[in-house]
Amino acid sequence: MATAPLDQGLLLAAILFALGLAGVLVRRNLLFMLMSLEVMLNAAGIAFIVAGARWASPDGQIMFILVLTFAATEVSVGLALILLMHRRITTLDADAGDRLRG
Amino acid sequence: MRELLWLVPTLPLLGSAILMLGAGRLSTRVEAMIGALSVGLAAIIAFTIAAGFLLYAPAGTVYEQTLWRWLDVGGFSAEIGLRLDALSLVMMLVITGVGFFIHLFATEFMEGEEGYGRFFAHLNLFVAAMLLLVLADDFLALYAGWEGVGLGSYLLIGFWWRDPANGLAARKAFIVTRIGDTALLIGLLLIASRLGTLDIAGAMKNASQTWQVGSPVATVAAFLLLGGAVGKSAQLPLQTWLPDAMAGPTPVSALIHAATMVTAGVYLIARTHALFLIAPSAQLAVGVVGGATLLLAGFSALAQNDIKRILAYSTMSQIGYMFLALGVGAWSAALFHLMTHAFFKALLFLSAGAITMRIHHEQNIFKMGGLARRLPAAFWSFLIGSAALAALPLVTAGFYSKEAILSGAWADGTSGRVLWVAGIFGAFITGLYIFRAVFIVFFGEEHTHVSGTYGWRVIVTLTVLSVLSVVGGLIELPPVFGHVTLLSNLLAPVLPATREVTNLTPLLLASLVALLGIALAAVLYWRPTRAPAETPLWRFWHAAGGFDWLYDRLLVRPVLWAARVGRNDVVDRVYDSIVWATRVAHQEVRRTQNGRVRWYTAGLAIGSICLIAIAVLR
Amino acid sequence: MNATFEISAIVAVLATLMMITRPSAVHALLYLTVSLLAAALVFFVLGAPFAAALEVIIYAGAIMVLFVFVIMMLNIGEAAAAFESTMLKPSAWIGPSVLALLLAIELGSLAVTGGLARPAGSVVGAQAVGIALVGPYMLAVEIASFLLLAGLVAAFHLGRSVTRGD
Amino acid sequence: MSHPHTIIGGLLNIVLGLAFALAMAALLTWVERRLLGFLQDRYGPNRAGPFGILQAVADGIKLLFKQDWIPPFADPGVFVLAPAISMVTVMLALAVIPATPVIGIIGNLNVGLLYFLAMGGLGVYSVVLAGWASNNKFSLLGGVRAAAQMVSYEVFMGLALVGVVMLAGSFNLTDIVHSQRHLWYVVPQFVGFIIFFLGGIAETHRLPFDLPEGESELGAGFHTEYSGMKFGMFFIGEYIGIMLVSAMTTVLFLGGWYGPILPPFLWFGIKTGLLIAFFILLRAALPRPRYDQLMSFGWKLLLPLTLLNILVTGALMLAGPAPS
Repeated sequence: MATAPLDQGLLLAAILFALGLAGVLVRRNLLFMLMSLEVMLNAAGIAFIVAGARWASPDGQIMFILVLTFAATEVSVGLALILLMHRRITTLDADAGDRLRG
Repeated sequence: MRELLWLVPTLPLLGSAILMLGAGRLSTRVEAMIGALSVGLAAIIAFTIAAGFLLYAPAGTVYEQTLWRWLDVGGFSAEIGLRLDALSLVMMLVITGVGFFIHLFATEFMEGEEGYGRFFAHLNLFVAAMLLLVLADDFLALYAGWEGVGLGSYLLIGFWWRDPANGLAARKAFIVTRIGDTALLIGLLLIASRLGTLDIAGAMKNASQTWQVGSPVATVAAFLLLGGAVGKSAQLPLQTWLPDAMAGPTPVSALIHAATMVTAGVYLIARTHALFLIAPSAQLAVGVVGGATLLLAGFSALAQNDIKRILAYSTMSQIGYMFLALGVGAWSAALFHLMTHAFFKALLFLSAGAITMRIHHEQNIFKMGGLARRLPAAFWSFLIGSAALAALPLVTAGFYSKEAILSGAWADGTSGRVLWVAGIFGAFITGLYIFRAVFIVFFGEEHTHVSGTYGWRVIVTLTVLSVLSVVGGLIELPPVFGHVTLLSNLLAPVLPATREVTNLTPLLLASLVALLGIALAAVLYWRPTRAPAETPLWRFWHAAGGFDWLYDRLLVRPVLWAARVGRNDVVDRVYDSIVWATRVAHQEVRRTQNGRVRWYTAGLAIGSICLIAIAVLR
Repeated sequence: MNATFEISAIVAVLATLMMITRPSAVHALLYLTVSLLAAALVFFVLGAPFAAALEVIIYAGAIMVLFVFVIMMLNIGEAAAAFESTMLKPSAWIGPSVLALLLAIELGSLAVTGGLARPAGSVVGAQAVGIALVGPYMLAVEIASFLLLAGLVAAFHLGRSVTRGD
Repeated sequence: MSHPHTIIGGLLNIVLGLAFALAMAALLTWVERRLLGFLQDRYGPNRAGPFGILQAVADGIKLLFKQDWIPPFADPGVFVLAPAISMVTVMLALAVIPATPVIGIIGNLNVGLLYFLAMGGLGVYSVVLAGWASNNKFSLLGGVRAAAQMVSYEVFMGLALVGVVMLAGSFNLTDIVHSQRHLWYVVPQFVGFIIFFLGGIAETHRLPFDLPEGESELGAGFHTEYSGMKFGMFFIGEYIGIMLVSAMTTVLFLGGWYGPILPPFLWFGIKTGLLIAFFILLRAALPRPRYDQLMSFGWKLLLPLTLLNILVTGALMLAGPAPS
């Protein structure tokens, strides 16, 4: 295999992370926020894979697998919460759930 | 058998824990069993250990049992351990033995009281703390036991908490002894920091090697320890809590006065005698405190009408004797008197309790009268106890122990002679005030109605203690009566020897004054009529020299006044403005808590951007 | 191989961009899936075939399907999409874009100046990953399993209370 | 970077492989109907051509020339995308099947098995998206069912394969076949075989696990609104899926191309063909379970069984010398 483009890999991770952040900040629908969070997590995963490729060690992929487990847990709990919220206040607007404001 | 030493303090503690946890779930019978048997078992173990100790003394006549390492920081290590030598052996036997009989008595005395289980829980806790105090091999555990005793006394004095006066008495006992405790703590910390160890034996060894005789540090440390001892043992000037402590049930008074609590101070000074030997001024102070207290308390006892208060002042006075003995270097005599005093004072309190429980808890002696015929058991036991207290020559334990103290004082130079005079005078007053009570209570006309009968537990307790009060003195006899020195021999490895006195003069004088006191009491009170007139002198002694009044004016009121005045001072403004600033800041910061997830995310993002910017630009 | 990487990377970025701007949830989700598939290709190019397969199987194949499932249960249709597009006003984009741009520049500059460039290229296969996973990373695996269990219980509990609320 | 010849050869390989697969899928529609006819004691299509073999061609032509219609209430983009996903994923998955050591498109992919599972996972989208895009409650219900069913059974399918991977020590399908030279894995991995096959039925949502379609309760389920060639693509996707699962079962459990006397290609074809016939037989023989029965069967029986299978396999491998 040819040289792996590591710098670009990290750059890709940075751009995807920033895009995910923008998504979280812009969107008010919880579903979209959760998706954007997935983008950010995935970006972190990409960074781990790049790092693993840099040292040709399995550690990067293992960290990615751990990110994956975390994402799976997060999504299942997050989606259950979204379902609950939809039942309770019939909207997915994140700003509608501000009854805990100070 | 010695390996079971840890069980001695643990058993009462366990009993206490069971009683506390099982409160409300156990029957009265079970509670009584647990309460008495935990101490009883501890006593059996203690006596077995003692037998082993006497027959096959361990190497160095000290048995040490390390329980566990408490902390180990940078070269300083504190181990929780028990140390059994002759001194703690005597204390342990007195506490468990006398303590058990008091428990046994209490199971009958407290019958039908509310909080029966609670009473025994606290009683067991009290005994456990006292055992820890005397068995501790380092100052930490000793202090823990010391405070445990304070806690136990607080809980027990305020046992009848529905009456606010009892609660106040409990608080008074706690706070006054707390002053002494603080002094003790400072003293212990001083010793620990200067000598680098908390181990009692090690510290005492170091003390005599490090410090010259009369060195200022040693003197200060000794005075601080004396402060602690004075608080717990109710000596001048911290004696005021003891008479009020009569608010507790009578078995509690017996326990506090005979086996635990007040003897802690005597034990402490005996335990740290090495320190007092290199601080002669502190040792002299011990003697002076003892002498002054015994006179003050004796006069005060003469002016009391409450039977328990008479006994309370007599305790104060007898502890004064022990302090006097410590002050003049009659170490084993102090321990001897501590032991015999435990017997006859427990006997006196319990027989006083036995009287009051039959006459509806009436404690004023002028309302009793003529009870000798009605309550023969209580009469005989009280009489034996009184005789022992008054040191009736030859036949009582108190005579031999008090004689040992007085001859020790006689032998101790000029200052000892002065204290000896005080002691002789005290002995006279002792005979006078206790037989005043005997004559008033048991002779003359009846003023009260007697009801009920005694159970076996009261009778057994009174009998055993009566016998001990008579024969308990035979283990240590002066040279003229055969020169038995069992106790001194036992204590020899621990305490310095007492000077021998072969002169008969002090002995004869002591016997004489005791008899004179009794005789004067008989002359004055054989036919008691009514309560004495309230002359100013009587009032002065009734209030025990007016110390309560003095402290109230000198300490309590100024503090209250300062607190009232200081309620609205300038300093408060500073704190108020801090509060105001916090509130304003809170109002502002609270706007950021708008409950919007995106807002928080943005905050996180800005923060991380700033942090990464630092990393990038650096 | 660099061409594959670059195409995949561009696809990933564009798809993500589309994802965060779509008003329709399903469309956004599809773009996200495309982005993930592109990321899987990137992994493959970087010599991590096992991670690439997991990315597709678990991320695209399971987690995203979960999203679709929830979208279908909530029955988010045209009306929700219309409401969503009213919320996506241009003014709402300014702040987040600035923040994201700043972050991208910072991270990107770190990535570029980090000096990672090195001719790598050895493939780290599934076997190597597996051996490392149940060897030195055993504890991490256990903790991850605890996490999954906790997630399972939490999701189950939350789902239950929904049905009880009906 | 590669030799032009290999590029052309590779492209030819792909085109030929896919054409063959499509032809087989078309043939299968006829085979299924004929077989069902036999099993149900009726004729089936027998008019066009010898034995009605041209019926498949006729059907294909009919589908191609039907009006390309999208319901006005549907989401047009996703509506079109869904059948495409259906076909593309199975055809992509077909690429890793090694029919013989030399026949096959990329049979030597080192994570071939995972690739197959990945494509199976993506195949879920076709059904789910079709159900959602149709904007019809029967379709939606079908889609929801499909999502739950396929995601669940994917789990058991993947776990059932772990035993094989453990024995073979590789994700490479060619290696897996090679390691079955002496003993087919259907023998040591019988439980895995059964569960994999069941999972395969659920993945292709064939009878009796065709609850996403369930024509007696949901109309036609997720493809109610589909017609013309878009429907045809679902159809072809389903038949290629049957072929794929059968071929995969052959590769993983039935020793692939190994067999006496006959050439390897034929052996592979025979084994796969028999499995396909079995698929069709199932359709004729079994009733459809209820949806909750399907789910609890999976989670309460198959999942523990697969885990037990893995445990026992691992224990035996540790206990004795690995049967490589």
